[in-house]
Amino acid sequence: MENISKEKQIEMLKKIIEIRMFEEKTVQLYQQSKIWGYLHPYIGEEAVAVGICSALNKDDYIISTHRGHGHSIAKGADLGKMMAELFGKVTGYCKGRGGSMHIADTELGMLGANGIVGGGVPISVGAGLSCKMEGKSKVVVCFFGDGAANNGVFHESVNISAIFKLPVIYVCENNMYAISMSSRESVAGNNIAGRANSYGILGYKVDGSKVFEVYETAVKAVEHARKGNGPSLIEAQTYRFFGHHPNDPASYRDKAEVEKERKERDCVINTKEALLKAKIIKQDEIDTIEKEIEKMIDHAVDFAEKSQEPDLKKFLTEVTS
Amino acid sequence: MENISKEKQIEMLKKIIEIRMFEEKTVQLYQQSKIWGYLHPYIGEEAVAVGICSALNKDDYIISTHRGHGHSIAKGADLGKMMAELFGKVTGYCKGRGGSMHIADTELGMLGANGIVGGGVPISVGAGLSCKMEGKSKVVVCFFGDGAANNGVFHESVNISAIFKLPVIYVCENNMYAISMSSRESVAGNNIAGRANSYGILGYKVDGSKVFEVYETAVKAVEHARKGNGPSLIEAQTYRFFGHHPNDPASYRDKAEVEKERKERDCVINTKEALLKAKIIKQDEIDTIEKEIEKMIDHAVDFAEKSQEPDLKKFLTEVTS
Amino acid sequence: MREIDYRDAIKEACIEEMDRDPKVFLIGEDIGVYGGAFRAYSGLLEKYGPERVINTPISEQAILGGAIGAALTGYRPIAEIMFIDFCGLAMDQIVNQAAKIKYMTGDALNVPMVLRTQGGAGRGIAAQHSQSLEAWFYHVPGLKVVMPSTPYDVKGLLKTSIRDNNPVVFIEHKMIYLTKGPVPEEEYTIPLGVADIKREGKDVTIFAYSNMVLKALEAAEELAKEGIDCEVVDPRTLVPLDVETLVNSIKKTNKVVVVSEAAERGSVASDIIAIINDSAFDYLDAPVKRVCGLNAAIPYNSKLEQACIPHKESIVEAVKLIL
Amino acid sequence: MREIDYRDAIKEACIEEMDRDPKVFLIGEDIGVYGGAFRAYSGLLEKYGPERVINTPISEQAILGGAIGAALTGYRPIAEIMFIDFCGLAMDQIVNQAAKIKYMTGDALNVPMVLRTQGGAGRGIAAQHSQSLEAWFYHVPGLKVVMPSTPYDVKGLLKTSIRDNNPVVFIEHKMIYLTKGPVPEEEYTIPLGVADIKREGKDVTIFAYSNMVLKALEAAEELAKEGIDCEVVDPRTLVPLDVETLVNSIKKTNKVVVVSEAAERGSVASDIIAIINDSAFDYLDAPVKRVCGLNAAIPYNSKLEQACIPHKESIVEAVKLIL
Ligand SMILES: Cc1ncc(C[n+]2csc(CCOP(=O)(O)OP(=O)(O)O)c2C)c(N)n1
Ligand SMILES: Cc1ncc(C[n+]2csc(CCOP(=O)(O)OP(=O)(O)O)c2C)c(N)n1
Ligand SMILES: [Mg+2]
Ligand SMILES: [Mg+2]
Repeated sequence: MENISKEKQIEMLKKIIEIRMFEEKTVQLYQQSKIWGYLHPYIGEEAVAVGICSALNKDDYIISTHRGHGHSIAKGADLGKMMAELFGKVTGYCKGRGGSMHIADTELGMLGANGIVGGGVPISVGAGLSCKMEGKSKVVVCFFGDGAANNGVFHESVNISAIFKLPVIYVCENNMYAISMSSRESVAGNNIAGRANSYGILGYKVDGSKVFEVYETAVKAVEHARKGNGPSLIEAQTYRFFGHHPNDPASYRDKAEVEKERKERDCVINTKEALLKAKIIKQDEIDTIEKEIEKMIDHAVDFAEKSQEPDLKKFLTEVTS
Repeated sequence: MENISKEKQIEMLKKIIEIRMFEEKTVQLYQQSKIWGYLHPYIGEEAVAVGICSALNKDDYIISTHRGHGHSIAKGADLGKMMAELFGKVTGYCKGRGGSMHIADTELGMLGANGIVGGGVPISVGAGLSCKMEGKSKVVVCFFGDGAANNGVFHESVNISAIFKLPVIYVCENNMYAISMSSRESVAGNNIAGRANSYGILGYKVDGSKVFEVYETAVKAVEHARKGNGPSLIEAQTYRFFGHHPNDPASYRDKAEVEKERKERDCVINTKEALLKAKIIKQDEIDTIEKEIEKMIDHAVDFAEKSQEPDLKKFLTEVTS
Repeated sequence: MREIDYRDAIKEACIEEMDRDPKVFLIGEDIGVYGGAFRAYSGLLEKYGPERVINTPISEQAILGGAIGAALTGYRPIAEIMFIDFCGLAMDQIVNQAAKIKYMTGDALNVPMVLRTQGGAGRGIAAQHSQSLEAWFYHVPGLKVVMPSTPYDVKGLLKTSIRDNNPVVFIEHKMIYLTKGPVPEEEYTIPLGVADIKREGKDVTIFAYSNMVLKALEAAEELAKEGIDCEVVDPRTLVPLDVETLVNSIKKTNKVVVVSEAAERGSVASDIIAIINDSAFDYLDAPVKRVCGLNAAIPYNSKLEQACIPHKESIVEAVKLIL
Repeated sequence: MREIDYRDAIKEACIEEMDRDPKVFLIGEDIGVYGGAFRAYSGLLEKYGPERVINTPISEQAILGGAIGAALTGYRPIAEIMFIDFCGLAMDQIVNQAAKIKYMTGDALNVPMVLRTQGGAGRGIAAQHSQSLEAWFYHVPGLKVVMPSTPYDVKGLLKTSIRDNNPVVFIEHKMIYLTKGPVPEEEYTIPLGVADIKREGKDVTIFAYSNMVLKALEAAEELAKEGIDCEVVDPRTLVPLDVETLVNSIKKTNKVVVVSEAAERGSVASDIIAIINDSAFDYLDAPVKRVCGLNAAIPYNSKLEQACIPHKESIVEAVKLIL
């Protein structure tokens, strides 16, 4: 934390709050039926996306998951375009065709959220090949969950990235559950970072609620990749504060566990406290930040509400083949 | 080797020779166009199948690969029915419908060769579940190659077998090549047995040209599985003495490497020598064994030659749906 | 007769078969305490324990391998793939293993298993969660394909599928889990390959399956008001297919509309037309009409989504076109 | 004009496109020193080096992901899946990713890639190495499907496919790699969606693609001896499909036989019949005849294998049936 500039620290806090407040808003809108389909909130996991993406350049790539809002926002996504997409509006990132699970943007270097668990993981191989061929030291971050870590795509992709020394940072967000399946019961050996050994690459385990810890690890992994030394695997231990989606009461989880996690490992609270304690920020500055973000989100909602629905005729001529 | 009864040692030598001579014959018949399609000789790798299968009971299961003749024979297959299958005759294991890549037999506990690399690996999960549910301490051996070890199915299957502690012994025949792809270049980390760590299971590396070493490792892994302690992974280091198939000159391999392997790690020669040296067998007894096996194989060919072609009408009523 | 919903009918079928035969078991993702993504299995973990309700990691290939291997060695697994879309990850196990093992081993082995899954659009979950991919399985020799539209059919056909000695792909539809219908208390089964005439009529035959049966019935209702009398033929199983019932209906009506939610190109609907061409060409007074999904990836926005799949209105329109 | 074989025509297309555009590269199994399972790439590793001829482990999903990710970021990969049968392992990447990315992201991204593979029976390599699975891809919106039958077509269409901005599934046939045909020295391309009349005739239209074009031409030859004049229409690309050329041919002949090697049920041939039903019903003097593979897993034994796929004889017979 000491090595990180104050501005950067504040920047990260801001992003964490931005994601948290965006997600809280989307859940609220979902319950009001303004958003429909599937919505997978990132609440509780914000420090992972922010810590990782803060170590990236604008032209680096990220590959996301079904729980992807945080990744997009951390990489710099426009909240209006995101919200408009969730509203199914033509001004959204995907012109209303994708919704929550398919947000993508070339300019952001965001190669797509994905409705298929692990679906983006093999794509990291191609993005990595491309970065390597281009020779401009770009890197790729590939996010995936503990559940995805048990899918065959993980193995194939990390193996190939390792043999070709591709500049890919595999970031496993181990939030301890894949819907109702606990990672303790689904990940044999219960050590995802340790799986890096299988491929002769570096593996890191970090507390995903500590944004600066995540960031510092990401910096190392990114540097390693930029230098042409190949992929690495970061397991960020985190927690999904609520259900898999807004309608999931998550009654399969132990209440005490949930409470403990929410109390002790809330990255919004903890990051604020850390910055306050280090006197990098004052409480009233935080208040101002929160107000500004609230305004941004209100604007985003307003933009989404006022945007046009996609034109059916145009859609039909564009998509049918 | 000392702990293995003399009879068992001789039995293993016999099986090794049986496989070698069977395979040499099939290559010859292939070149004479009596066998067609794909044929993947097991020459050079015999000690793996024999060492492993010698640790099994008749009612244990094996799951095989495209290079499966050795597995079947080691598990006790009838040479006549095998040869007839290669001839496409109705008396073959698959009534002439499968050929080399699809030999299977319930009575043998042989759950099938496979034309898909890694195709049988997930099937080990089901056979393992079945053994566990039945509760009769049966085990499953799942053979696969170094090439298959890079496929996603390996990861999914070993992970699930590990979490459910299924009685499956994963046997990777690392013959250093997957067609033209060297395992040094394709297996990141170049340590397949080491991948066991990822799943918290036991991993063994054995010299696959030493049948007793393979056997002793198999005995341990099988016992572990029978006791309900779950799967293990054995990497048997072996070598494909010839091309991927009879028409492959394998010119992608280094000549010196090939010569060295054939000279130093021929399990037929080495097992004979070991038994001669330990005075468990005499040269003339070996000669007798070889003559007998030659006769068996001649009978098998004769049986195959004389067998009927499948009846087209019967086939059509049986297979179309 | 009592009425229960489609979802509970599935559960009842599983319970009856699991009670009847200790070799039947369930395997899939989130089928334990969670009871399955659509909750068809709620309570079954408590009832049968984790040995028979096997909750797995997200490993579609190993789930199906888990079913196949168990089937090869004497069990009768029901494997669940949560969305038919996810079969893309496991087609090798379904097609190159399950479907072929019996045939390519010359009956040395067989694979008595059910792959339960669900498809279809309508919930705003976009291109990777809304497909109708039955055509893939329909095309593969060695697979049976069952697509029931009512609680009665789903129960009777699931029981039969579990008892079948070959792999059955059992495809439900995400929009009908909560529809209710009469299901007797007494045990019954429905043979595979027998269509059901869901409504009799004499003017036009509407051939539809899965959720489209419900749309076809709505359309028939509406057309009846205008004096057009439709017969709705629900094949219930696509493989084996009851061609006879369809042909008999066409003999009567001389006109037929074939409905499928799937993308039109290469759909099962097209194949039905080819079959009609082979078996009922001479009875036709008009070309057969297809009513299918658009050749488009299903979008998120509800209006766009609805525009991609057939409705009562599109069926009504098609019927009128060939009258 | 010089004659070269189908295999060399593929190689020439790759060389010309790789020379023209540094963003084009090759990825797949055994495509390095080995030159690909059917040796279409022999010499290319030496020519372009391992950065552009990327030899991979046996990881079908990562091969296609390797193509998709590179395509998303500015490259034009040609990914090879050694046998179409192995696509079962990677349908998710093809169907849920490559085919849909452009559409579900509202054009935010696009995927200019070619998936090269080969299918078909005839070599005694049984059920898992002999399938004709084009119907799977044909059914999926967002994929183009190309199936050339001659050296000329394979070269011109592969070049166009590489330049296409969307994913193209390019399916060759294992029995025709060594067939020779005229291929000009000068550069040329062939647009997707334009059929080629491989033989003109006035009595019957035979619609056939891939290896079946060769069988259809043999059949036409034989029928010509009996005074029956067949027109052989080769669509060359299944998606997009040149319906117009087919319909025009039917307008002339009023009779059509549709040939496909694939298992009949749910085949592309069935869909062609549905299309004819929609677009040419009134020009038909007889029901369309399908000549397809049996609904069976392809067996090893050569006689059985041959019995499972169409031949000159079966096409001749079908033509005579509708005359
Ligand atoms: C291939 C596939 N299988 C199953 C699903 C259904 N599903 C959606 S999210 C999810 C859990 C994913 O768990 P994880 O990877 O840990 O991510 P998390 O939801 O915890 O962020 C599942 C099973 C899917 N979308 N794709
Ligand atoms: C899924 C799949 N990909 C590719 C192939 C083509 N192929 C057949 S054997 C083989 C090499 C297999 O290597 P390995 O697993 O090491 O077994 P070995 O041949 O060395 O015994 C390949 C690539 C296949 N049959 N299946
Ligand atoms: Mg998770
Ligand atoms: Mg090998």
